[in-house]
Amino acid sequence: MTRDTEQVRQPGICVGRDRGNDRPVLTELYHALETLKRCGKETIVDIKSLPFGSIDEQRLAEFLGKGEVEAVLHALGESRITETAFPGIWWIEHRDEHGEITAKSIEVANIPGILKSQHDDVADACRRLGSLVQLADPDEEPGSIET
Amino acid sequence: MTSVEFLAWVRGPMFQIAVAIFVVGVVIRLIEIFALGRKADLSEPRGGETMPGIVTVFRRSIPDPGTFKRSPFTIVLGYLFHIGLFITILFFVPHIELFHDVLGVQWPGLPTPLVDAVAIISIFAMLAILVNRLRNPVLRFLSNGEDYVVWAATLLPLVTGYFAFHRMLFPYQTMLGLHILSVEILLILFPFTKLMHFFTSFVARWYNGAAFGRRGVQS
Amino acid sequence: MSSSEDRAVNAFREQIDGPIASYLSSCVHCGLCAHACLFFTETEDPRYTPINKVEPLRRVWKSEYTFFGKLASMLGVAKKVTDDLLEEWEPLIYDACTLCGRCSMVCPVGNDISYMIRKTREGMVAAGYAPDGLKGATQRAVTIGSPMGVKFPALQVQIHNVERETGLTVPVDVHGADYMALLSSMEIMNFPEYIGALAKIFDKAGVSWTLCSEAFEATNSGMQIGSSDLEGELLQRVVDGAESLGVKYVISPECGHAYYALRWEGPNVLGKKYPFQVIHILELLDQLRLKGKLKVEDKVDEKLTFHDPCQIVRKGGVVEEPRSLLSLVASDFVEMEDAGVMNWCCGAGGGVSANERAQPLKLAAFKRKKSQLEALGAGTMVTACANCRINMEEGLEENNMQIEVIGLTETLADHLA
Amino acid sequence: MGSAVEQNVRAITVADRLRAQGISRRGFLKFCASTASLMALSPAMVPAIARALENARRPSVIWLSFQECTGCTESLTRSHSPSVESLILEQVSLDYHHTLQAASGEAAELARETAMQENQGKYLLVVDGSIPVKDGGVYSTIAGITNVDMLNEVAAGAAAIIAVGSCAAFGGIGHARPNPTGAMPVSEIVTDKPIVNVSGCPPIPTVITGVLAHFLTFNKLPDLDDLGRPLAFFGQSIHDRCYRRPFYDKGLFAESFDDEGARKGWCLYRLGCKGPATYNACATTKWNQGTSFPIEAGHPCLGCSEPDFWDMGSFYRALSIPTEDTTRTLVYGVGTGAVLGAAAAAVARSRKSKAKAAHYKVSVNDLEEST
Repeated sequence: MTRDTEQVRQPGICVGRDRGNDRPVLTELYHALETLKRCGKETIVDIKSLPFGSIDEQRLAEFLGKGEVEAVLHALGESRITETAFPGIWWIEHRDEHGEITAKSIEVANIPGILKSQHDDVADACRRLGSLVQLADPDEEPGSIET
Repeated sequence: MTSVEFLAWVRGPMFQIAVAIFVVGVVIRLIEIFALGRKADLSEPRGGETMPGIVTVFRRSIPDPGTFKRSPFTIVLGYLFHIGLFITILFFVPHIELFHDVLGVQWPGLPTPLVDAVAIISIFAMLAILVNRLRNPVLRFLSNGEDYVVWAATLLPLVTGYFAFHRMLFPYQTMLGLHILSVEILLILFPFTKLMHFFTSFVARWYNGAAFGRRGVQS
Repeated sequence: MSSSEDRAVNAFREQIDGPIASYLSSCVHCGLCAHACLFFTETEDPRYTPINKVEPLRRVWKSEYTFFGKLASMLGVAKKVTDDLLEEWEPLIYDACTLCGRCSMVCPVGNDISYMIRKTREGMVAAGYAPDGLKGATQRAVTIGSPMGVKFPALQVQIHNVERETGLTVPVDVHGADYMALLSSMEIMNFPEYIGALAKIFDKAGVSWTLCSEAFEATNSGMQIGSSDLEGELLQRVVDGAESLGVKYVISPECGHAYYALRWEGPNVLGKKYPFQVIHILELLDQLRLKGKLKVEDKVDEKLTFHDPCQIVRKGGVVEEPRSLLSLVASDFVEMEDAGVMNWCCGAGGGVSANERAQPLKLAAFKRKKSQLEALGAGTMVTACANCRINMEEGLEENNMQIEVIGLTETLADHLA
Repeated sequence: MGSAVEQNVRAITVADRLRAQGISRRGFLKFCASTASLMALSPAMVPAIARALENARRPSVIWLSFQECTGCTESLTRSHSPSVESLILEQVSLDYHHTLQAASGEAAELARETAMQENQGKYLLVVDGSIPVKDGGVYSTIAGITNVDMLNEVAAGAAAIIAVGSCAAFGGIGHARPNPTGAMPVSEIVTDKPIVNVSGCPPIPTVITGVLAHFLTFNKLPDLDDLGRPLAFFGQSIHDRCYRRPFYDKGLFAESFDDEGARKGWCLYRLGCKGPATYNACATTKWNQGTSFPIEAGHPCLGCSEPDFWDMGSFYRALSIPTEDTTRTLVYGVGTGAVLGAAAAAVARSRKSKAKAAHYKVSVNDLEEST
C-alpha cells in the first residue's frame, strides 16, 4: 500500500493550495483504494456532483495521471475508460453522439463494470454466432443454459 | 410558516421592531438617569472630578489584584465572554456588513476561523458562567430570574450563530433565522434588564471616579 | 406620611439621584463586591453581599424612577417596600456595614455601593428601623452633646490633667485663634493623651489654636445612623462654635467618620459652604512637617505598621500624610497587605461600635485585621482613628495578640524634639 | 406522433425500445449511468435504474404555460446534452405545449383535451408561470379560459404536477410586491395532487429532465424538501457546494466587483451573494454545457430558486443586512425615546420634588429604642 500513499503525499504537486477542493476527493479515493485492496469492495465517485472550480477537475485529472489501460466504448456515443497512474482507480467519461459529456465518474475497481461483456449481449452474440456457424441445435436456445 | 418566510420575517419587520424597542428603551433609560442628575457638591474639593472619572471608566476594566486573587474564576470567565462577544459581534464580516448598513461605517474584519474559535471559547465561558452562578453561594443567592433569562439571551445568539455558520442542526435559512431572532430577543430584552450595563456602567464608573476623585482618591 | 413604610419610601425618593440610578441600572449580580466586604469574607454569609444591602432603595428606584418599573407597578407586579423588608434588612444595613467603601473600589461596573448604603440608611432611620445602640448614641449626641454622654465639665477635668502633666496651657474659647480643634468623646474618655499631644506639638510649632466649650465634640452619630437632619443638627453646633470664635480652620481629630461628616457631607447637609476650612489633624501635622515645624529627636525602633482608617484614607483622601509622618518617627515601618486605599476596615466603623447587637459580627469581622497583622509580625500598630483603635484593642485582646495600638498624633508628640 | 409504429412503441418498455433501436446492453447501462447522473443520483443507483427502466412505460405529458416569460422552456430546449435529454423526452409523449407544438387554436386545445381523456389519471402535468387569481383571473387567459380554470381542469386528471420555474413553484416575479395580478404558485391552487417544484429563474434544464427521468424511471416523484423541491438537486445550498467556499471559511471576501479579491476569485458574500441561503444545484450541475455558473462568472447568487427572492432585499447587499431601512428606525427610535424619556424624566423629577416637599424631619423622638 505504501507506494500509493507515498505518491499521494508526494511533495511538489500543488494539491489544494489555493482552492483545496480536490484534496478531500483524493482522501476519499485513498480510502476507497484501501478498501478495494482489503476486501475487494468497489466505489464510484460522481465527479459532476463535486463542488469544483474550473481548474479543480483538471488538476485532479493531472494528479491522477494516465496508467496502462485506455479503453474506448462505442455505444450511444463514445465513452473513454482510462486507468489512472494509480492502478485500481479508473477515470470514466461517457459522451453522447454529439460528443457532449453525459456522465463522468471515477471508479475504484479491479475492472469497471461497463467494460465487462454483458450477459444479454453475450446471449445475443451466442445466438448470432450459433446461427452463423450452425453449431447449435436449432431446438435449443443457447441462452437457456445459463438461466 | 416555511423556513424562508421565517427568515424573511426576522430579517424584515421583526428586526425593525426589535431595533425600535431597543433604541426607544435605551434612550428612555439613559434620559431617566441623566435627568435625575446630581446636586452640586458644596464641600471644598481636594481633587478634580472629570479626569479621575475618566480614569475610573477605563481602570475598572482591570480588577485590583486582591479581588482577582479572591475570585479568579468569576473574573477570568467574565473577561473571556466579554472579549468573545466583542470580537464575534464586531469583527465577523457578515456582522460588519450589518453595521455598515445601519451606521454607515465599517472596519476590517478578522479571519473567520479566528472568530469561530473565539465563539467557541465564549460559548464554553458562558456555560462555565452558569455553572459558577449555580455553584457559587454568593452568585446563587444574588441571582434572580432575570439573571438566568439574560444569560440565556446572551448565549443563544452565540450558539445559533455558531450552528448557522457551521450549517448544523437545521437547514441554513431556519438556523440563520433563529440566530437573527435570538439577537432580536436580546435587543428587546436589553432596555428592560441588566443588559443596560453595556451603557450605564460607563456612566456609573464616571460618577464613582468623580466622587472619589473629588476627595483626592483615584477609585 | 403616617406609616413607617411611607416614611422610608419618601426618604428613598428624596435620596435617589443620577449616580444611584446609573449604579442600580448597571449591577449585573457578579458578586465581586461580596469579596471586598469583610463581613462576607469572614462569615461567608451571602446576605452580606454589599449590593444586596441596598435592596429597599433599589425597589423604590425600580418602581418609581424607571419607565418600565412604573409600568410594572401599575400592573401590580413590582416588588414593594414593606415593614417586613425593612426589618429584615436593618441588620444588613447597620450591623454588617461599616460604610468602609471598599466595595465601591472593586465593583467592575463602577457602583459606589457605600454611597447607596449611606442613602439607604436615610430611609431606614426615617421609618424607625435602626439598631437600639445607635439610636441611643444618637439621642445622647443630640440631647447631651456627645454619644458617650460626655459634657464639657468632663472635658475640663481631662484638660486639667493634661495641663498638669505637660505644664502647658490648653486654650479654650480663644477668640481669633487660627485653629479650632475638635475631639471625639472616645479621645476624651479613653485617650486624653491626644489633647496633651496637640498641646505639645502646637506649642513647639507655634500654632494658634483653641478648643471650644460649646462645640468640642467631633463625632456625628447622625451621619452613622443615616439621618441628614440629625447630622446637620450636630454639625451646626460645630459651625456655630467656629463662627463664634472666628477661627480660620477647624481641625478634625483622629476619628474617621467625624472627618467624613464634617469635611465631605457637612456643607451638603447644611446646604451652604463653611466660613472656615476643615483640616484633618494629619494634614495639619504634615503641613507642619513640611514647614520644618515638626521635628522629632528619636525614632521608634520597634517594627511598626499603620492601619488605614477607612473614612480618612479611602473615603477621605488623606493617604500620603500618615505615611510621611510615620517616616519621621519609625525606623522599621512596614505596610500590611492591601495597605492604603484598599486596606480593610477594623470592623467597627459606620456605627457598628455603638450597636451592641452587632458585637459578635464585629468580632468575626476582626479576623480579617487579625490575619493581616499575623502575616506582618509587627509589635506596634499606629492608627489615626479612636474608634478603630478601641475596636482593635478589643479584638487583639479577644484574640490574645500582643500588639500595641497607638495614635499617630501621640506617637509624634512622644518623640518631639 | 400518433402513427401505428409510435402507438406500438408506446406499448413496450423503455428497455425494449432501446434494444429495438439496436442499442446493446452496455449502451443501456451507459444510458442508465447518464440518467443517474442526470437525476443527481449516486452511481451506485445505476443497477436500480436499469431494473426500473426495464419496466418503465411511456407517459403522456401536458405542458401548460401561464403568466411566464418562456425562459423556462428556453432553458429546457437549449439544455446542454440534447441527445440524452431527447432520449428522455422521446420516452414521453409531449401531447400539449403551446410554445413547442405545431398545432394552434382549436386544434391545439383539442389535442389537450384528447390527451386528457386518453390518459385520464395517468398523465403528467408540467406548469410554468404563475397563475393570476385577482379579479377572477382575467389577467391571463388562453383560448378564453383563465389560467386558474385551465389549471384546475387539467390538474384534476393528472397523476402528478411538475411546477417548473420559480413562478409556478413560488409565484416568482408575478408574486413579487405589490403583486398586481394576484399571482399564485400552483401549490396554492391545486392542493390534492402530488406537486414537484423545480424552482429557479430559470431552473436548471437538467433538473427538469432529471425529474422527468425520475418519473419515467420509477413511475413516481422523487423525494422532496419542505418546499416541494427534489432533494437530489435542492438538498444542498449553493454555498455548501461552492468552489469559493474555502475563501468564505478563511474570511477572504471580494468587496467590489473589480478589487483584488474579485480578481483572485474570493467569496462574494459581501457583494450580496445569497448562496448560503439558496438551495439549488448550480454549483455542481452548472450551466451552458457545464461551463460555469453565476458565482464562477464573478457574480453573486441572487437566490432565484428560493421563494420571494425578489422581495429579499437588494441583490447586492449581504445576506446579513436586514431587508428594511434600519437607520431610519434608529433615528425615529432615538426621537421617540427622547420624547418618552423626557416625559418619564419630568414625572420622576416632580415625584422627587414632591418627596422633598413631604420630607419627614427625623428628630430625637424617632430614636425611641424599640425595646
